Amino acid sequence: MSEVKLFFGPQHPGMHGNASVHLYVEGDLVKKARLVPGMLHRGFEKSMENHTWMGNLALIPRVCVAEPDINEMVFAQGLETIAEVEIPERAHYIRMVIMEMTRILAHMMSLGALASPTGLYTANQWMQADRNNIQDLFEAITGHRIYHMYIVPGGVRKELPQGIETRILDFFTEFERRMPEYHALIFENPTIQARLKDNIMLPEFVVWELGVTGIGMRSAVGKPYDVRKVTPYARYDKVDFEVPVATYSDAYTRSVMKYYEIKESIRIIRQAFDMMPQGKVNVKIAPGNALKWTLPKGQTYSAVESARGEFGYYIVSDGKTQPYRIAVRGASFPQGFLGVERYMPGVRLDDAPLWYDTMGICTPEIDR
Amino acid sequence: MTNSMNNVKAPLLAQIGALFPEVRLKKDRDREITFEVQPRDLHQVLTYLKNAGWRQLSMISCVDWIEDGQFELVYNVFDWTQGLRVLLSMKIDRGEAQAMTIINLFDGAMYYEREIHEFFGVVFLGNEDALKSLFLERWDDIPPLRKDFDSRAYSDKKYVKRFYDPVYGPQGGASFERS
Amino acid sequence: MNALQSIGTGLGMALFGWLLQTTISGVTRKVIARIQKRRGPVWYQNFRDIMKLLNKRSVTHGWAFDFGLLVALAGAIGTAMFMPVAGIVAFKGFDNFFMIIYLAALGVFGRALSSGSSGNPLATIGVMRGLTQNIGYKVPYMLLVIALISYYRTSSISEIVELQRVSGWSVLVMPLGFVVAFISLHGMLGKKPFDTYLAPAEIASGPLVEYGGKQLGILMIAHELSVFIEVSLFVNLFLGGGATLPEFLLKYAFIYILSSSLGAVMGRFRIEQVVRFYYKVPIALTIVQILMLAVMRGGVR
Amino acid sequence: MPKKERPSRFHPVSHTMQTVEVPTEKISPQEQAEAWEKIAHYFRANSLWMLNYCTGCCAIELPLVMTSQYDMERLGMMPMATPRQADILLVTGYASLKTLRRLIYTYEQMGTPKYVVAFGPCAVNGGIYHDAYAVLNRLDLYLPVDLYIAGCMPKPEAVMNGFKRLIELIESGQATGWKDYERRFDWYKSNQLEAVGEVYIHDEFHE
Repeated sequence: MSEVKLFFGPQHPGMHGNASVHLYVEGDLVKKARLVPGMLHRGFEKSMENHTWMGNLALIPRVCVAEPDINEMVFAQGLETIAEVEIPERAHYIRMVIMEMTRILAHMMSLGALASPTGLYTANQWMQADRNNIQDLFEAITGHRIYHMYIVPGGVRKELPQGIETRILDFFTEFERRMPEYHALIFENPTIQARLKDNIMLPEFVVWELGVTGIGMRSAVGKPYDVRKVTPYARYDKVDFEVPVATYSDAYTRSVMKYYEIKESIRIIRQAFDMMPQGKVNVKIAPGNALKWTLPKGQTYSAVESARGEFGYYIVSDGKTQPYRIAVRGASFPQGFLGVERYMPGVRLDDAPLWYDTMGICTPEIDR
Repeated sequence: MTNSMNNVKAPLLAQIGALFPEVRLKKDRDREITFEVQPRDLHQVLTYLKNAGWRQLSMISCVDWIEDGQFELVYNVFDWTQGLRVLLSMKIDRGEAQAMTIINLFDGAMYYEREIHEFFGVVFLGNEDALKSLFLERWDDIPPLRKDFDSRAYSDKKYVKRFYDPVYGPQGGASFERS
Repeated sequence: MNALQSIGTGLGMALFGWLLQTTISGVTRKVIARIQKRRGPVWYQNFRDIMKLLNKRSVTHGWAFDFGLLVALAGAIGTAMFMPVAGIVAFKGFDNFFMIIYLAALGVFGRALSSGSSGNPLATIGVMRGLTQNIGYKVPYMLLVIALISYYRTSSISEIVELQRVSGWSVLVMPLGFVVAFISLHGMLGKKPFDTYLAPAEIASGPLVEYGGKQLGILMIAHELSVFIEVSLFVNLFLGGGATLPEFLLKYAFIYILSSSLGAVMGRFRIEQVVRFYYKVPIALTIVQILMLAVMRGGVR
Repeated sequence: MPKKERPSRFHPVSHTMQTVEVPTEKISPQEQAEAWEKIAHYFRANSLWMLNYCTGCCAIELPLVMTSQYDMERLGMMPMATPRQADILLVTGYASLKTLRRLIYTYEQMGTPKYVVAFGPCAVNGGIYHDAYAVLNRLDLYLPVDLYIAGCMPKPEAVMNGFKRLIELIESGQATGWKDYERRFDWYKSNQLEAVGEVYIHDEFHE
C-alpha cells in the first residue's frame, strides 16, 4: 500500500485540544508526522503587553486550560523576583496546597484521557467524576472552578474559607481509599498493559536532544530532576516528599508515574496544612492602586514544575505599568514539536494518539 | 540559599571571564545568572556551557527594544544537577534582523527559532525550516509581536465588532439583531 | 406450509430480531452506564437514534456507496429470516449453519463495498482491519462449529437445538469450546478489546467515517440485525436455544449484556495484537477441545 | 400531551425568519410534511449527537458534562467521531481564524438538520480576546448560532441547562439556524471569504 496522508486532528476524538498532526501513513506505520499548531493561538504574549500588571491576572490562567494555576504561580513569582518583595509565610503554604491540587487535577485529566486512545472509557468516567469533586473544592476556596486567579503577585488573593481544611483533607482521605480501584482498573488491566508496556519508548538521549522535562525526563533519566527539588520555590524545601523516577520510559511507566505523583501530592497537601502558620496572606508588591502598579526595570525567568514539566515565563519590565514582554515556555513545547516530528514516525497508526497522550502534550500552552 | 549557590557560581564566573573577555555579567540573581554576549561569541559560550553541564535549552525568547533599534535574543540554558540557570542575552540589529542558528548545538532550538521568526521576523541563518509559518495562517501584516504592531488596530480593521445599542427599560438588554 | 407463509414468518422473524436487538442494545447502554456509575439513556434510545438518522439529510458518495448499503441490509434481513428462534423456523429444512454463514457474508461484503467506496482513507483502513479481524475470529469459530456439527451429525440449527434438549447443552459437551466461541463472538460483536476496526480515537470510527443521516440509519438497522444473527446463532448452538420464547430471550440478553459489560472494563488491542491473540489462544483451545471430543467419543465406542 | 405554558426567561435567538403564509385548503403535501416534521422534531431533539471537537478552552468542562457526574447521555446526547454523523457543532469558546476555517469545513460536512451551540462570551463578541489579533469577534457572522451558553467558562450546570434549552428549541421547531444558513448562504459565504479567504488545505510538508 502506498503512502496515505491523514490528518490527525483538529477534529478527531483521539486529539486532546485543538491541534492537528499531519501524518503520512504507509500501511499501519507512521512515516512522517508534524504538528500543526495555531488553532488555539490567541496572541497571549501580545495581549499581555496591552494590560496592566494586575489586569493580566485575568488573562494568564487561560494559557494552559488543564492546569491554570501554574500560570498564576510563575507570574506571581516572577513579579516578586523583579520587585524583590518577600511574601508572607502563610501564603507560601496556601500556594503549595493550590499547586498540588491543580497538579492532581491535571494528572487525573491525563490519566482519564488515556481512555480514548486505549478505549477504556470507564476510567475516564470515574476520573472526571472525581475531578469534579476537586473543582468543587476549588470553587469553595476561590470562587471559580477552572480559572481561579487566586495566586496573585504578593501572596494569595484572600484567606482560606472557614473549615476548608477539613473538607479538603476529608476528600483526599476518601480519594486515597479509592485510588487502588483506579490502579486495578487501569494499570492492572491486561489489555491496557498490552497496549502500554514496551511501547512508545523515550530513551535518555532523546530527552536531552529534545529538551523534554517533567515526567518524560524523570522516567528516562532516573534522577529526581524536578523543579520543586532542583530549585525549590514556595516552601517545597521544607516539606518531605519524593519524586518517582525510572530508567525505562515506556508509555506504561510514564502513566503509572502520574499515579504515584498524585499520591505524593496528597502527602504534600497534608504536610502543608500541618506546617501552615497563621498570619497575613498577601502583601503589596508595589505601593498605590493595584491597577496602577509600576515595577522596577528588570527581567527574570521564573519557572515551576507543572504536571508536564518545567513551565516558565520570561518577564521583562521596563518600569511602566504594563509588562514590556512576557514570553511563555510551554512545558510540552519540545516534545510537541520536535518530538512529534522526529519520534512519532515509526509508531503504528493505532499508537499515534497514545504517543500524543502519554508524552503529556497540552496544546493551549504550545499555541498560547 | 545564595551562599550555597556561590560555590557553583564562582568557578563559572571565573571560567567565563577568563575564556570570553567580551562576555559581561549583567545580572546575578539567586539561581539565575544573566550574561551579555556578542553574536560572534554566542556559539562558543553555548558550547562551553553545554559541556560544563548546562545540557538543557529551556527556551529562546526575543525582546523588541524598539527605541534602541535592537532585538534582544535571550538564550536560556539550565543545569539540572546544580540547579543554576544561565541566560545569555544577545543584541542584534533591528533593521536587518539576522542571527546564526544554534540547532547544531541544541536540536530543540529549531522550533523556538521558527516561532521567533514568525513573531518578530528575525531570520536565523542556517535554519531554513524556520522561514515557514507556524502558528499563523496566511498572515498579512508585520510580525505581530513587534512593538510597532498594534493588536487592537489590527483587530478593529480585520474583524467585525459587535455593536451594542442597549435599550434600558422594561424590554432592556443588548440588541441581538443581526446586521 | 406454503411459500408465502414462510416468507411472512421470515420477515416477521427479521422484524422481531431487529426490535429485540435494538431494545437489548438500549438496555445494555443502561447497564454499561451503571458500570460507569451514571444513569444512562432510556431503554428505547436506540430507536430514537435510528428514527432521527432516517429523518436527516445526507450526502452520498457514488452508487456503490448506496448499493453496498442495500446489499448489507438485504443480506442482514435475508439471514435473519432463516434464524430459528424458540422452535419457530420460517423455512423448514433450510436453517442450515452454512446457509446462514454464507448469507451473513453478504452483509459483510455489502458493508465493505459501501464504506470502501466512500473514498476516505480512514474508512479503507477500517475495512482492512475489519476483514483482518474477521479472518482472526472466523478460523477458531469455524473449526469449533465443524467439530460441533460432526458431533451432532447434522448442520441444521433447529435439529442441533432439538438434540441439545435430549443430551444437554453443548456447553457441557465442549466447555473449552464454549469459551472459544464466546471469545469469537466478542470479536464478532466488535466489543473491546476487539473493536480495533472501529477505534473512534484512532481512525475516527473507521468504516463508519463517511456515513451520516439515512445511510447511517440503514447501517445501524443492518448492524442490529447482524448482531441478532450472531448472538442467536451462539445461543442456539451452545446454550440449547430455547423451548419457549422467554427462555431464549433470557439467554440472549445474558450473553449480549455479559459481552458488552466485559467490553466496558477493557482497553483496545492493536490490530496485530488482535490477530496474534486469536491465532494463539483460541486455536490452541479449539484443537485441545477437538482432541478431547475425539477421545471421549472413542472411549464411548 | 399539552405542555404547560410557562413564561421563559430566555430570549429565543431570532433568526429573522420570515414564515410564509400558506392558504389553507385540504391537506396539502406541505401540511403533511409539516405534520411529519413535528414528529421528526421529537426524534431530533432526543437524540442529539455532538461532534467531538473542542475548539477552545470552554471544552474543559465538557468532559464533566459527558461523564458520570452530569451524564449527558441521559438526554440522549453522545459524542460522535466525525462530522457526518453529528448533529450539533459545539463552538467551545473563542475561535481563532485558523479554527474558523476548520469550523466552516466541519459545519458544511454535517448533514442537515444541524445546530450550532456557542459557549462563552468569546463567541459573542470576542470576550477577553476582543483585541487579540488572531481571534475573531463575532461567530454569528460566519455560522448560524442557535444557542449561546453564557459564562467564562460555563459551569457544567449551565451547559446542561443550555442543552435542555436546545432540546426545547428543537422540539418546538425554533432551532432553525441551518435553514437560515441555506437561505442566506451568499451572505454567510461572503463573510467567510472576507475572513479566511478561499478554500485552502494546509500541508505542513509543502509537497
